[in-house]
Amino acid sequence: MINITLDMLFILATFLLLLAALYTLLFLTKKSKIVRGVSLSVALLANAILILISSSIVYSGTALEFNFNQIFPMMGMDFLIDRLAAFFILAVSIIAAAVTVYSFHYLDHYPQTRRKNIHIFLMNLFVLSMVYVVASRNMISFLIFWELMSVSSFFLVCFEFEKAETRKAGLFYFIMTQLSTVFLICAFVILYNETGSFELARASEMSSGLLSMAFISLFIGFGIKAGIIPFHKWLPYAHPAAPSNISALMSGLMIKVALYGLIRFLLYIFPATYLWWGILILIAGTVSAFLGVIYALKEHDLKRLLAYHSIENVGIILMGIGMCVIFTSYGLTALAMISLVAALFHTLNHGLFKSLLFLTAGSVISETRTRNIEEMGGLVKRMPKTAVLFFIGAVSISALPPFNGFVSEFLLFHSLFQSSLIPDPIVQLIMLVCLTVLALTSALAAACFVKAFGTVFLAAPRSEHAAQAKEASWSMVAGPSLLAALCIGLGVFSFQIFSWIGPRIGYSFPLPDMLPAVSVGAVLLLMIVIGFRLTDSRKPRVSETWGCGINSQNSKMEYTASGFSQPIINIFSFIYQPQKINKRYFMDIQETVFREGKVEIRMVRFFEDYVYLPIARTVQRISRWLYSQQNEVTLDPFIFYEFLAILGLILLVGVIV
Amino acid sequence: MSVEFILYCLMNLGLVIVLAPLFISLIKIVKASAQGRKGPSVFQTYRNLMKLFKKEVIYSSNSSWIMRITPYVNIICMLVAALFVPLVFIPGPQSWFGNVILFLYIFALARFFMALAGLDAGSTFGGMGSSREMSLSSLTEPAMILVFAALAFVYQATNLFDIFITLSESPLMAFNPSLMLLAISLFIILIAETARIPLDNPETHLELTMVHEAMILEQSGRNLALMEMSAAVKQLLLMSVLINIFFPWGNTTSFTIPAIAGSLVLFLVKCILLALVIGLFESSLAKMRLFRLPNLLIIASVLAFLTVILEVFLP
Amino acid sequence: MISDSLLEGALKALLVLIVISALLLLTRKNVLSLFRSYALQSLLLAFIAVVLYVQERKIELLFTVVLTVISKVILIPFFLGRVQQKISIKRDAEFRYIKPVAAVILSTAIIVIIYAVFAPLLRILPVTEIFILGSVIGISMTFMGLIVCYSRKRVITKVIGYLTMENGVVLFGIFLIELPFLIEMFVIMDILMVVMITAIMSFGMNASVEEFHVHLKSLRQWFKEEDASK
Amino acid sequence: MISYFILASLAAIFLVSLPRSNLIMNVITQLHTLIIALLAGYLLYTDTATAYLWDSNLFIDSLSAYMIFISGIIFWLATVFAKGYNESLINTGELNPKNVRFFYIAFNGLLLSLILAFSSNNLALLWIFAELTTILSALLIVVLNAKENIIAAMKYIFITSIAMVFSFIGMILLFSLTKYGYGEATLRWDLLMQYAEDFPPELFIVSFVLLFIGFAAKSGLVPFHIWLPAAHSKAPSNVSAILSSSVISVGIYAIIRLFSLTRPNPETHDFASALLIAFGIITIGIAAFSMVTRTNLKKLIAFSSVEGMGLLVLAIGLGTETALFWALFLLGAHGLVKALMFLSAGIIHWQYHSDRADSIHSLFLLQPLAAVGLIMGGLAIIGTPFLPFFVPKIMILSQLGLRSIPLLFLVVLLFAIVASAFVIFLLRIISPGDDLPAKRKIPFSMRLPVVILFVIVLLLGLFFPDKISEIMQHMLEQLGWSM
Repeated sequence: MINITLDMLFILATFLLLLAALYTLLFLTKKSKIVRGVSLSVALLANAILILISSSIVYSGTALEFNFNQIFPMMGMDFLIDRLAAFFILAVSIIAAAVTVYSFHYLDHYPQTRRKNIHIFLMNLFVLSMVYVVASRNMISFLIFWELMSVSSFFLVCFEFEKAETRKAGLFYFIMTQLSTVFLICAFVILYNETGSFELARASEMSSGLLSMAFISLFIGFGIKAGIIPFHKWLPYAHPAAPSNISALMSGLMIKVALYGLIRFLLYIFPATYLWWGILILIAGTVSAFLGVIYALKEHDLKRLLAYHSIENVGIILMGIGMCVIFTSYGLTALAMISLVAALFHTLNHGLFKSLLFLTAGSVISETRTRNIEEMGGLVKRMPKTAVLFFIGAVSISALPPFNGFVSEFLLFHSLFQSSLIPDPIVQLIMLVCLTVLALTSALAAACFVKAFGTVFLAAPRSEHAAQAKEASWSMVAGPSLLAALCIGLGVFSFQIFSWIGPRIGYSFPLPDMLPAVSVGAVLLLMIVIGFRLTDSRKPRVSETWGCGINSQNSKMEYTASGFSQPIINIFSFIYQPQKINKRYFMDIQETVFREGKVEIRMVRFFEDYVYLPIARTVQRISRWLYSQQNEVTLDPFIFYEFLAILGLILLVGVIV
Repeated sequence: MSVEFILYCLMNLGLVIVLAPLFISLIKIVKASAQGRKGPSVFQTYRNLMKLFKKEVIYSSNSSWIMRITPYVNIICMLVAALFVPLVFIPGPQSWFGNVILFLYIFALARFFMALAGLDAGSTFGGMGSSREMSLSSLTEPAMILVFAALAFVYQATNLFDIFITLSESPLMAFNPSLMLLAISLFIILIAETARIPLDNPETHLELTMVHEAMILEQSGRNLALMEMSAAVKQLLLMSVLINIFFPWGNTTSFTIPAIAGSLVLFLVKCILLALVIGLFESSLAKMRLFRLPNLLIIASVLAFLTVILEVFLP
Repeated sequence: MISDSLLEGALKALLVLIVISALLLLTRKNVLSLFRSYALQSLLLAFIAVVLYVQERKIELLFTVVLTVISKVILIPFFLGRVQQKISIKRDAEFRYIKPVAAVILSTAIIVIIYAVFAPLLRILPVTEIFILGSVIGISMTFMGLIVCYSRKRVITKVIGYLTMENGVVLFGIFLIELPFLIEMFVIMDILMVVMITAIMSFGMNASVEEFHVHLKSLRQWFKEEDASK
Repeated sequence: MISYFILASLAAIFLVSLPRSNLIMNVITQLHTLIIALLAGYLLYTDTATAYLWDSNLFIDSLSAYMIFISGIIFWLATVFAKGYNESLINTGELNPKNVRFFYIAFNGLLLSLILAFSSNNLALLWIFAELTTILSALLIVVLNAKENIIAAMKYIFITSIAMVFSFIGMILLFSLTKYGYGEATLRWDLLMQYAEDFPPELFIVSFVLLFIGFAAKSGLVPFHIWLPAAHSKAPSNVSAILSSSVISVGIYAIIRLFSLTRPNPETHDFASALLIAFGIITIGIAAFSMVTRTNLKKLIAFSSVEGMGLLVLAIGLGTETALFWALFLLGAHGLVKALMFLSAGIIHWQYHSDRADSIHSLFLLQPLAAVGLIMGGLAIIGTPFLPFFVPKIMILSQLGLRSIPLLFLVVLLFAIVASAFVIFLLRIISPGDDLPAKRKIPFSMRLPVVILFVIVLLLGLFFPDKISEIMQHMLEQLGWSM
């Protein structure tokens, strides 16, 4: 009985979400904010229901099944929500709820009514499609909602399509998305060939060659969407171009849905997994994590910086998945489970803090009207609540205790520390290298967020807009606050949560209990503060401090973001490969009269310069060539081709027959 | 939670607070005598701290709550971390404290705040210090993790309590030659983390050399005292980790006054010796250029890695 | 009665003549003489049909003869002549891709290839060797017409090429099998339409496509698209 | 039944050829096309068994009725569109007012010849009517007085006619096969279906290849495709719509029928299937790459038609029941989507007097309906879920996967290129330009067809009634894919 009501409730919730989406379309041209408000409230309600349902499934573990085959007979719309799916739906609905609250006021500063309404429509559709991708039981419906997710997010990215930069980002995103679908379709068809059905169920025995082929396709397909290096390049373009609530959804959720797909196929569909897959995933994850943070450090565009951190964190999650596969292939199921839970928990955590960061960054950007952090500064006084929220996100993403980011990275460290249990020395050493890189990554992430928080919020404002910034409106604080509370809660009470949920899954997790340390710290703090109050009751003085001999400091003298990251860029210059470009223009052909010159120092964008652009140029070149071949005005060449083709065909027939 | 454990906590905290400033002065004395000077008294650091505690706090008008909470966060972090490293008495296996990774990341938390505070006032020196600190620490951290991973490899444990207990049961394990490599790494890390020559110079306020000092340049009064205190505690904690792992004799697991007194004396002796080594090491080197430092830290990582390779291939 | 061998000899001779007429179409530069060659070719086709009628006594062949003579020997050349007068093109001396001599060599090669491909296949059917030869020449003529289509510049010549192809098909058809009268009728009508319309269009274009192109060059805007691609 | 079709068409042609005003000609044509669509729809709905006429030379089975139905609908919409569109063309001087009557005669004549082509029970008749559609379409292209249109029409006529000549050779071969095999020569589809089993495979293959050449050119497969972008981009947009959705379907229709002939004969079948797959993939490939740097909207859409034809031929070539089922569905859906896109392009032409990307900008501001129509069409073509191309594409691809994984990968990659090409173009034309031209009001008659097509495409993707699947199954049965 309880099951029936649950799936009815689930359908109801998603239906509400759809309704919320369609409602805005109905009143497309209405200027009033109420249309969007109603839609968002309904969506919020739907998300709340989804949170309840999915958390109950995560706790109880009883799966939910239903289908829409009556409505869409040819599409095979079967759905199954088991614990894994429910976990992802939980993540989706929590973050979507926060983003929904945030969106109540976020769009206010855009003038175009119709577009804003469409934005809300697409946003709800986007969330809906993510929920259903995860719930899909069958590759067709998986693909349907996957594509729906891609298309809706593509339109959302193109929200400000007047900007050339946005169009470029949209195009990049779209092409990569299409590529991802290419690989997914290939993998699905391989599986279909072997099993004879599109059902997402454990496949029977497959030949190892085909299985590996399917794995590689899936890995690339999901990897593109998840932003694994070297398929990441769309991410730092698309996330900054999109409105911030969408960046939050894309970074917090969409790339996780790709990881969900990877986990689902690896652990639930494939009949077997091989060691080398695990190593491949682990190495890909490590490289992504490291390069992601390295690229983030040089960024001055706040949202692009966050986007690169998404790559980093996806890398970390992948490391967990890779470890899981490695341990499974050695039969160490308990450790495999720990690694998997590390990956899953980090998925949730990253969703929380990354959405939090994107949302607060959105508030900051809409106040300062720039994404360049060098033009911000001093916002901690002007936007205090936003600053605190961003700070919580920054601490969480830097994996510092007692916040949630630390807990999941801890689990990952723990499983990497267990490399001594693996019999193969080579694998052990690989794991140790990955461990080192992971430590390096988290330290660099901390450095990067010191830079980000420091430049954006601290010191004196560096621009007019930053000086006049105001605190964001209530919904833009309330939405992120929910996420911030979860960031702290999931960190401090991680031990308690895991010891509550652990027995239900049948594993225990070696987490350090954060609560005693935190409470000891709190007690000590209280003692120190009280001690100080008792001994010295003077109020601290606020005044001008020493300014290197100059009377009053101005913001030009502050340490800039580029200055901050300079030492790291210097240390890792073998990765950045700074290039000096010297261009000179002359008035005449003999190059005697100098007109103007340009010198710039730029970092080599390795993947763009050596991978993506050459491919794009090749396609373009082929296309141009074909174009010029087909654009003749005269008839003769085409009749000539026809002659050749027909003669060729006849010769072919002669040879074959 | 036993009474023994509560007493352990109080004792560890007390010892750390009392002893930490001592070794700051001790190293200064060693350095001074190496240079042929007389050097300050052993209690000079205590006096400095007392004086600072009495002074008024001044905040820059640019600064925010980050500046105000950083000293407290720092000292709290160090004191909580102090519970993770049994100095003289090991109360038995613990699940609350002692986890190596958490231990390292508590330091990272403190550093995070300190770096932000450096940026908070908007002065050029603070930013420079933060930038250098974060750059260098990003290299120290992997080295530390690697060292502890190697230890986990050797002792099959990730909890400092467990490692210490294993060692106190069979101290001869510390004679493992590959551990020597680890000791060197840990020593380099110790030097790096406590802002000493050749990585940093704690004595001067020179633009070229400042790292740690630059960050706390804007701190004043009792806040500065708290920052100095945290630095001292951190130094002592790292020293005692080094000592207790590589020279584990004397640590007691039984909670009796003679045993504790004995191990305390031994611990003091070992610490003084280590302080001597640190002082001499510092005096024998010149400050390195900033961009040569990564090499030093990479050496530390490589040594730790070598240990693991030795352990993996020659079990 | 005329003996079979005589008929066969006549057929062979006609086939050779038809090939020669096709080669003429490939090489002649004077437009009027192209028309005449085409009319001659069609007439030869009609003769072949007559010979086959004598041999096989099938009434459909006579229909073919009548249709061919009316449409291809009289109507089309006359019509083409009118068009040619209006657009006043006398010569079509430009060749593309292939020069006349090479075209002749290529045509020979094509006859050999077609023979090699089709002869073994056609032997499956119960037909005599001369019929196979006729069919092969028919298909080859289609290709020769195609060569005319792409190697000559003027549209009017291309139309002749297309008509030659059509003749090739008819040749192939009458050697292999006779089509029902109705279909034949329709096909002829169809071809008449095609020829008329293309001829009228080429009239509309006034001259060759190239000259047209030159005219258009002055109107840059039409060709922006092309420029953009370069 | 067929006689009704023919009578209606002849009456329409007759009425149109009498001197009347533009409006009346339009109304007559509308009535004509609607009657055709409704009659065919009725036939489809009632599943009427094959009907014969005129010595069994004409017949209507489900496939014919389906093709006529789709053509009827699109012709009707194109006629509605023509009402406003022709006026605008006359105003801009692109269309000579004297040619309007000529336009309507050719328009009605084209529908008649299409109906006859689809309902001829005889390969030769199909050949003839297919040729007739070429001629009439060429006339519809030259109805605009630009010289470029003449060139385009010439390309169309020459390339397809030349290929059709080879088709004729194939036909004669097939004819002789039946004669020597069964004594009585025939080209009737229904009899050929019975005889095909016993044809000698070698000759059958040759005749299939030769026949295929002609119809491949008719449906615009590479390398016989070049007329298609030229003709479709130069024709008036409503003509492009019918060319792209109905006229090129004649070729595909013939290929389906020919291919189903080869089915009883395994050797021929394998060869034919390999040939079709090869042509399909080459076509998709060339079309995909050609689309990337296109700057002309209608050329882009035309190339996507080429790509669509490639996909259809590929699906037919796979030869499995599933693939053919979805190919048949796709044939109709492709027509509707293409009509939607070309009519939207017509609106754009009306606004900007150009089809070229560098003169089109700020599309959303000026013509939102056209923008939405184009985006919808583009989305449908790239296979977005809940639009009619998605399921067919996946199903066809899964069948291709059974054949060969590398080919599958190649094809999906090419689809990705096609999709990117669309997006590159669409992003270009919605971007803001230097100056904003005045917004031109679109007449209702131009808006209506776009909206109707939009709704049809949307519904077709969302719902797949059992009736449609029943009809498709019926067609498959009649083609010999017995259930």
